[in-house]
Amino acid sequence: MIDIQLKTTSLSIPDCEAFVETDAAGGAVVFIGTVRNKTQSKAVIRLEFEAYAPMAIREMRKIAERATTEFAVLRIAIHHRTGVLGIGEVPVVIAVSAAHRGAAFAACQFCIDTLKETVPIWKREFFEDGDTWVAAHP
Amino acid sequence: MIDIQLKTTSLSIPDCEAFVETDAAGGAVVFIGTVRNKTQSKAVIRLEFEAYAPMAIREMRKIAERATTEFAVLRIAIHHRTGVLGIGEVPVVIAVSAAHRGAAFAACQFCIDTLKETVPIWKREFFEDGDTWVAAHP
Amino acid sequence: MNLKILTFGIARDIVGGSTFSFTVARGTTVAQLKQTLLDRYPTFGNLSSLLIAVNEEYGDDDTIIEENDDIALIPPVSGG
Amino acid sequence: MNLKILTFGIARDIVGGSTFSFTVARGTTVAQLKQTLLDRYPTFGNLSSLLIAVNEEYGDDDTIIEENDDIALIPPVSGG
Repeated sequence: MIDIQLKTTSLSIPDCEAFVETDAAGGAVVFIGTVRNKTQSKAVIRLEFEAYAPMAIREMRKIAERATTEFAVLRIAIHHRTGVLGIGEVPVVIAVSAAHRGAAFAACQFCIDTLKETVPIWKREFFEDGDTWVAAHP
Repeated sequence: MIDIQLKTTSLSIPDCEAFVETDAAGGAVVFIGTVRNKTQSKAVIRLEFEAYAPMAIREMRKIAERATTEFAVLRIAIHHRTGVLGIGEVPVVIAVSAAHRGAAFAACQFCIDTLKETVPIWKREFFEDGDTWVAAHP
Repeated sequence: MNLKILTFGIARDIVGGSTFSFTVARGTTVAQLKQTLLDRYPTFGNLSSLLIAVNEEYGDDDTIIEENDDIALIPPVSGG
Repeated sequence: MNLKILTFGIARDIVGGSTFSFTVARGTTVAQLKQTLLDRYPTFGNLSSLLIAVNEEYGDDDTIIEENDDIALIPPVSGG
């Protein structure tokens, strides 16, 4: 079972955890992304995330489906947020349950690694003296 | 910063997540152990955990300290519960925050793997027709 | 044929709008569209990558673009 | 000297109590204590492992046990 959400409001970590709960699970692994206060030692004030929403949802679903095929997992929730986020706020939550913890760790890491590579979402970092689209340039 | 708790009452996943929150973190990885409804295809009714409490706390702290030394992590919370737990209940929560997610994943997995090897806590599984101390015999 | 192209992130800044119209010959492939865009907006050449989405899927170089396809410019993604 | 030994899990079931008294010679090491316990309770030999904790730390085989040390029998652990 897969739950994909792209939201403009705060993500609920407990909702993701509740979705992956099942009696067959021996455990769940949850990744909680948070906005860090600096990038390469430069102070960050806030971030802005934008998404190509329909495609972002499709790509997140593909990742969860691939993780379900490749790892022995039970349920996966991937929630991503867009809009302006301050330091400490949560742009992404990924929860994965499995009968055995090794699969849950591997699948959760696969999901976040792949999300960062393929999902059409863009992050703009704002500093005291300007802003930049993350990863845009070599 | 390290938070170790051995409790006889329900664990709070949000408490563990809140403990590891810090502005320097780019993310947190949380492992939530849950009581599975079966073991090697045999239906489990409930589990009972007991601990050599003072030593269990020392050993959990050692694991967290070693993880802090070996991985670039910021904060670690390890909470373990004892007593009777039903299916779906949570015997253990481990939360780890880090500037970079790879370290958080590696450290969280290290903590749960090592906890299962070294911390003096014992799990008794109850079935319809009897019970067994997990891992006691080869 | 006339395409209406969506832009995101730095691609929107380069083009100067979240959508723009672009005329290409029938039978144009994704690779040809990308080259035409690079000729028109040389700044795209400075990006780490530029992909073209066709109907909400990443297009292959030889994907042929049809009229009314949903086309979007995908500069390097940075979600998570 | 007389030791008061804590037991847990299956070790408690084998000994039949959560503590028991056990008399050993002064200078007894962890390895010697373990052997003496195996002689007295042969069922310990069926376990995957049996470790001895001395003052809330795992004792090495050659750790010498002192009077008043906190001694505990640690059968295979299964937390988490």
